[in-house]
Amino acid sequence: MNVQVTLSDGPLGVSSSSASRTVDVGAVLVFEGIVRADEGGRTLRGLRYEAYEPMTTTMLRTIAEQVGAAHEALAIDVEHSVGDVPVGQCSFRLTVCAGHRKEALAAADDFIDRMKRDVPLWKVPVWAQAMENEAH
Amino acid sequence: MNVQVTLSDGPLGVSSSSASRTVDVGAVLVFEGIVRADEGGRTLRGLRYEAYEPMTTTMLRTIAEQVGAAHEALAIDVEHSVGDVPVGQCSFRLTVCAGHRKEALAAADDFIDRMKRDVPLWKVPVWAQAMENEAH
Amino acid sequence: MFGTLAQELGRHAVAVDVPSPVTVQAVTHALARLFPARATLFEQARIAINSAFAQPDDAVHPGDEVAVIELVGGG
Amino acid sequence: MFGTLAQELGRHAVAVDVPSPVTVQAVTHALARLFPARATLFEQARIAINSAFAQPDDAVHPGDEVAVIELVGGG
Repeated sequence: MNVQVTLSDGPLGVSSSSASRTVDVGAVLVFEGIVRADEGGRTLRGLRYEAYEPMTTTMLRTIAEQVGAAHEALAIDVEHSVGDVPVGQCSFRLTVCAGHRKEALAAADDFIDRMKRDVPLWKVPVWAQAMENEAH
Repeated sequence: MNVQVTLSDGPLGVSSSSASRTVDVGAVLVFEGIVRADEGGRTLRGLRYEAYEPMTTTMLRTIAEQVGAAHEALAIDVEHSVGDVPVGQCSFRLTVCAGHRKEALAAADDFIDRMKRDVPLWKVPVWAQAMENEAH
Repeated sequence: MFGTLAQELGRHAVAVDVPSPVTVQAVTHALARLFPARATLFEQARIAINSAFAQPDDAVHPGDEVAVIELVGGG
Repeated sequence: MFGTLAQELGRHAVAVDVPSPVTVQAVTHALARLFPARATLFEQARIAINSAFAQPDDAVHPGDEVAVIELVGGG
């Protein structure tokens, strides 16, 4: 199985995934996480992502390899932002190539669960109104 | 919720989805179905897709609306090929915009289940060796 | 009829004689008799009349388009 | 320390005095005493030594980088 992990500064641009499309690939799933404006009723300007390298990349790769093997995926590409990502922009992109749909969907779901639990990646809210807290 | 359905002749090109990315969209899922070479041990040259219009488009739209409402999706785009699609090419693309990942993944899974069961879309194998059958 | 079923039977359309009043079930019975090797498929087939799924007891009128929506599988 | 925890405590790094032999658990205890408002978080925190998750009884050696991997959530 082919795994690629890329951390890049700021929002992710259009898909640069070169996930290998071998003759066995019957399903390609691309999942994008977009920064939303609303966070518990307050309005965000964006999120600032912090990584802890090299552990972040190592963990993303390890999880991709484990999840990919468990679900018989053929390739997994992981792209994640570090630093500031404004609302409406893409901070995370997961590309899974598999033989069939069920494998691709299950691999994506498991990968994201494990990423959110185990990968040293933090998001710090950047509020639209920095003074809002004091005004309340 | 915004739903778009497009049937087009031959393989689907690169994504032309204009699924609306409103401020509430936190997850964008793109699923592509690719024609595989192997079909029960025999080698395909491609698949020929048959639709039954206008029922095919109507059913795709109805299912997208129902599945989207059930999973609180914000937009669903469906693109499907009719006619010949060679091995390795994309015949189906589903784009789901939702608030969160779980909704997007569940909507995609349900939509594809229902499409395969209820939508008048047929695939006819085009074998790599047309004479193979006689040679056995 | 469509897809591999149409390919197998060598035709997309077929005419069957059905005594009136004509129902969906009467049409599937007639198709089952016409193609005995596929009788079970036709007996259990989902039928669309004028592009909408129909029930076994639904009436079929002159000029209606009756379609056998079986062996589907997009994607 | 990272993310909102670092923001809340106003620092990414902190020095704590721990009697030897130094274990992961001794470090988390010391952090809990230093930041009593976050004592529970530090007592239960997952700790990485030199970029790999460690167990409570693992030894911490001079020069090791100890990281608190809490409140994560990529995506």
